[in-house]
Amino acid sequence: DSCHFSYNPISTTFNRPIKNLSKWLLLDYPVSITSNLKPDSWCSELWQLQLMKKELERMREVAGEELKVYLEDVWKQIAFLKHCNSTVSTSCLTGERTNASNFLGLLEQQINVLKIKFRGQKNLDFSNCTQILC
Amino acid sequence: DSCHFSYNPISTTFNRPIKNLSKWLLLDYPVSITSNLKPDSWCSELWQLQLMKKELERMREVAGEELKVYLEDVWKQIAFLKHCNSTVSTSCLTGERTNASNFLGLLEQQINVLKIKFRGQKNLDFSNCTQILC
Amino acid sequence: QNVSRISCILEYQNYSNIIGWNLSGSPKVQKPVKNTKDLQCYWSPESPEEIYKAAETVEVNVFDFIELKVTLNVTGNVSCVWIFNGSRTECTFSFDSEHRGVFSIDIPKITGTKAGKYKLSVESQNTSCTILLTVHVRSKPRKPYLSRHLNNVICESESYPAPSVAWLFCKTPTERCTNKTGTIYNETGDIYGTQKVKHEIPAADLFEADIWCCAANELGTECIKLYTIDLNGKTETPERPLFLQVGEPFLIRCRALYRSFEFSIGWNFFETPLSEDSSFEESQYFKDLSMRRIAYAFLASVERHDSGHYVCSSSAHSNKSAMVTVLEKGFINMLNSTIMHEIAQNEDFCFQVELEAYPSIRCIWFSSHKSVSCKQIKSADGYSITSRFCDHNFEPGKYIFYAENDDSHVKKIFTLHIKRKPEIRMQSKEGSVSCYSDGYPAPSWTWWLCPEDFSNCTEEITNLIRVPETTFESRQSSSTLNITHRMELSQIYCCANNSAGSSCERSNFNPQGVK
Amino acid sequence: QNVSRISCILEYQNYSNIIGWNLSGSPKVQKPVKNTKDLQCYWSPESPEEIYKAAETVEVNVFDFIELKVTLNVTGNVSCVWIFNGSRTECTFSFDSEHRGVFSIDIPKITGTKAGKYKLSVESQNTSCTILLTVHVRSKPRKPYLSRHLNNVICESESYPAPSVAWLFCKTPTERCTNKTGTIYNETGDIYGTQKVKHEIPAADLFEADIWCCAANELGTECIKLYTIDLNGKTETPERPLFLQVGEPFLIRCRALYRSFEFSIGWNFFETPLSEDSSFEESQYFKDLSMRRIAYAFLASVERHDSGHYVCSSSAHSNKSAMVTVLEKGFINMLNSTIMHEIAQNEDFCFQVELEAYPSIRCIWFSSHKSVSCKQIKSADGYSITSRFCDHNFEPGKYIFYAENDDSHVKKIFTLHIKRKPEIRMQSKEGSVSCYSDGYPAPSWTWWLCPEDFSNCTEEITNLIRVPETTFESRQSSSTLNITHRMELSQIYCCANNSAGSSCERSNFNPQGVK
Repeated sequence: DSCHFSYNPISTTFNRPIKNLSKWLLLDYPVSITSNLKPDSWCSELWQLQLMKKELERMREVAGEELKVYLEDVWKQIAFLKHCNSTVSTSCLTGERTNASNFLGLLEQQINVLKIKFRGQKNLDFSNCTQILC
Repeated sequence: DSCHFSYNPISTTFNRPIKNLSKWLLLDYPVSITSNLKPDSWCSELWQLQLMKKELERMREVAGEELKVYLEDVWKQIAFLKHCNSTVSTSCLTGERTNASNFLGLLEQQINVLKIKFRGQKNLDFSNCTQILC
Repeated sequence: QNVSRISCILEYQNYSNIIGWNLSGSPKVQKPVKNTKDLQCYWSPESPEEIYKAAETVEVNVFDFIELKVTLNVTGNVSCVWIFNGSRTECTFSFDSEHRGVFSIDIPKITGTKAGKYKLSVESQNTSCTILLTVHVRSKPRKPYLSRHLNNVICESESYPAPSVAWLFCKTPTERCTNKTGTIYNETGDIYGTQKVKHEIPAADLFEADIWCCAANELGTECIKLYTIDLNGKTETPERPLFLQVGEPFLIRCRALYRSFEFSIGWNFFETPLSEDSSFEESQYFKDLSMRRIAYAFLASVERHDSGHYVCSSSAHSNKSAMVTVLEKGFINMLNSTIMHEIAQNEDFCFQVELEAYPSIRCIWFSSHKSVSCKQIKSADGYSITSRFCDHNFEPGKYIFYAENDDSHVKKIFTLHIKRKPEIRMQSKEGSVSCYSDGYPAPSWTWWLCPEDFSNCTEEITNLIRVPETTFESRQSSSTLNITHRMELSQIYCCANNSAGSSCERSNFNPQGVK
Repeated sequence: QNVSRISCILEYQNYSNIIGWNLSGSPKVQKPVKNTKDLQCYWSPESPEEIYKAAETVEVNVFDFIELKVTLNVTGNVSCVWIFNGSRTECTFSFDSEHRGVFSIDIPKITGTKAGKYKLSVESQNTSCTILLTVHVRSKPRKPYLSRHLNNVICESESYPAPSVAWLFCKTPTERCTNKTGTIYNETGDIYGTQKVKHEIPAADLFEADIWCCAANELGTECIKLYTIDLNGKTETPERPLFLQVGEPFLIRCRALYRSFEFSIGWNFFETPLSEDSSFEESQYFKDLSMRRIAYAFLASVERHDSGHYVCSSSAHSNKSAMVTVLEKGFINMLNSTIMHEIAQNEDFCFQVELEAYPSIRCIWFSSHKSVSCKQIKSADGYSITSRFCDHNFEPGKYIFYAENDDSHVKKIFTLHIKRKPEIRMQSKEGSVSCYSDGYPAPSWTWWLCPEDFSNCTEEITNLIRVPETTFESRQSSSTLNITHRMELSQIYCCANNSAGSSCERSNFNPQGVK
């Protein structure tokens, strides 16, 4: 499972489930996002999105049965990242507390940047992003 | 507006909106409930519910547009407490952090106790509960 | 080796052929037809004495006319008896052409109570044996009962084949109504072979305005509406009556909406509030903190003394009440006077009957040569019923309306006359001339003698008039005039007239008698 | 004071009466009816020279035959001209009984292009004036166009009265389909007086299998289906053709579902992928991480060279293609040979016509005495159409099928004969006996001479046979036999037979000539 994509994994409608979810959340729900990722023009969105995918999976475990469905719809948009299970030395990561509203905003923005990278490309190779640096 | 009721303000279906809301919440959402209320067989549910009503109103402010509707349905079940705007010296209250799931459980249990107090009574007078003691 | 010795036959006549309508109410016009079915009796070895069983169970429709026939080789003096539900009924028997004993029992207009195991025991010189036949009666579901269990409402019906019981929420119960499912229980029915189905739903789910429970199987559907008084609705005067039969459960509700929780409602019977176990309340907060309260009144099994005014009172609405009448037996109230109608040839006319009945009726219109099931137009309360019959296609004659329910039956006779202008046929014989005419009502006759130039005609009086009897076949009436010499030179006219018009005929009477 | 000097009249004949069907396609059988409407012309003071305006606007249905008539007091030599859309057409005028000038213009089968302001200017000795008439043409909405704007799809139609444009999601477009509303824009139409309505919806909302856009007004509804190739569906062979007219927009989509995102689809035209601005893609994650991709192919305005195979290729599905044909003009393809049918008296028979046409047609069946609008059975692709006509109620004669669309019209003639056994009428004259018979096909004749005892009959040959012409009225054919002495003692029989059967007649010819 190399972090190598010869097809565009990002759906053109990824912002809809995110907008839907935000209607159903307590927007001050505390969420932690990593703030000290090493800036890297190629790998930073990939790293950030992998960490956000984990946070979504955690939230899914504590969600009520109806909310779970909407969380899953958002999770599906970045599920393709399971092909790049980057490793990270947790010690170096520092999480920053923020609320659900900012979390979803950042998520949408990161996917958008990745989408632009994919536009027009036949295939994209992120295999050298397997080590999350901070 | 005295905290005096000659009609039963508690609907027989109050547990339904609470159950519904819990399906839509992140159940680890941090909520604070007051833990050091002075035990009082007559007034304690009333005090606790007034404080929980305030917490519900706070949550409603940060809720997404769809979630707001479900929060309002729960709030309506104890909206009658606006007739008894008890005063409290905030200093004495100590909030205890808990999660949304416990909060809803306590809410349902408190309303049930109050409901039993109303059963068969022509009218109930809580006018001497206007001062929340801790 | 005993098999050939016995044969069991079921003969049944479909009630709807006899009485002329089928259970689901669509018009059926057929000659009564006798159907037979071989029940294939066989000797069941495992039993010590001689017991015969039927491989086929008897399955007939409710109200069918059925006859169970068992043919057996018996000799010498024979005694027999049918045992059903512990009661013994004498059995009639005769010998067929091959000297075999034919034992039969007749059950006219069979109902559920007659379903069960029928035992025929026959004693004779050479044998003593028992024949077991089981009878199932198919019918559409009984009208559902609504009852209370804690804070749930149960809808229950019973029938064979088993009914499906559904809660429907709309003005008139059709498949397209929204429905809700609670918990469904199946039990064996009180009546042999039937299935009792209970559909329980929390009262907290029953805040809609119009609530129906319908029980249906392949033979038909029966629905009941949860009787509701709406304190916010416009007052229905007179308040709708509610009929019940002794022993039935009784559940009604009173529904009220108010701008806040600060009101209360409750049921009173003869000014005293219903007791705790006869009433309970459900409430629900609604838009902008308004509250809807629903108070239920419930009696597990009504007695005559439970009849009276049940008043739903409210601290914030004007009271309304329901008039409950508990009956020992069902009834049908109808004026059964005979009515005569006279109509013109193309007049837009229908027979009409109004009646009040409980429980619901089956009815039919008979005319001289056909019987048509009748369409019932039920009023809101379901008791006053109107039925119209329009396709008489102008045939004069007798028309009969027949209605029945489980407890009583009524008949109303109509006679129809079609007003028609008289048409005259003239016949001249030796010395007299006669005019014949039909047309309704029976015409009156006048004869005229007119000279050639019609200057002045004189009326001739004759008393030879025959007025037809009242039977419908021929309404012919006639009048005869004896010709005297005096008349020979003038023209003779006979005229007949009735309320529909008149016509005249000139006699071509020629004194010489040669045309 | 000038008012009485002028009168403006509209005379119009409803096209559907003339051609025999109404726009919504239901059969209409009426004699053509000329309607008139007074346009109430009045002198409009605010204009310097003499200008008359009409208080009533002319509102007619598309294809109506209309005539605008203006009557004016003019004397001396007169010149007049009608000006419409800048072009001048000569105007015909005559003088009515009161010597007033009658200026008229005919517009047969009016279409939207003829709607607008008509100016009649009249010069004569005593006056020079201008009359302004505005004409609106009502018609059902034009067939909607689908086009693309960024990642949105627009459905656009135009008509007077204004159409409502709706996106419908179901197999066949009825009111009960689910619908979605995007943004609706109203603009004035290209054609005078019409309203153009655009309904824009994001392509991200168009993932359903069957998508329709319907434009409707009180005169009728026109729908178009978003042409879709489904790579998961079973292959439709032959692939469905798609006809377009030059200048129309072209939007089709290709829909594919795969178990993950790891596939791609795209449109190729003659092996080259469509350019960025001619195609775009939408995708959506689906249950269990499967993905559905929809690729759109779009051309704002097609030319002839855009015809050809558009192939939707996929890395994970077999390819499928759509055959697009761009036409200059619409067409109707039909074999218009005349067809003759012979049927038996009660044979179950219907005329049937198959044709291919673009754009959609209006059609009608004519028989000798009535015209009935025809029912069209459209194939899935909407181009091949079958029409059947069954209620000929066995009248022999000519039947005509007529169909037209905006660009062409066709006609097909059928003749119907009813096979019937010949029925003979015999006539004997001095020295000869003739037999007449109708029946179809025309019968062949044989004459027999039989002696009293019928021992051996001999055939008589005659050549006096008259075969009917092909007109339908009378199919009578006849044969005559001259009587010679030899025949006098024998019985003479004439027999006529055709494929439907034969019959004979004995001549009661009695040599003495006395019956």
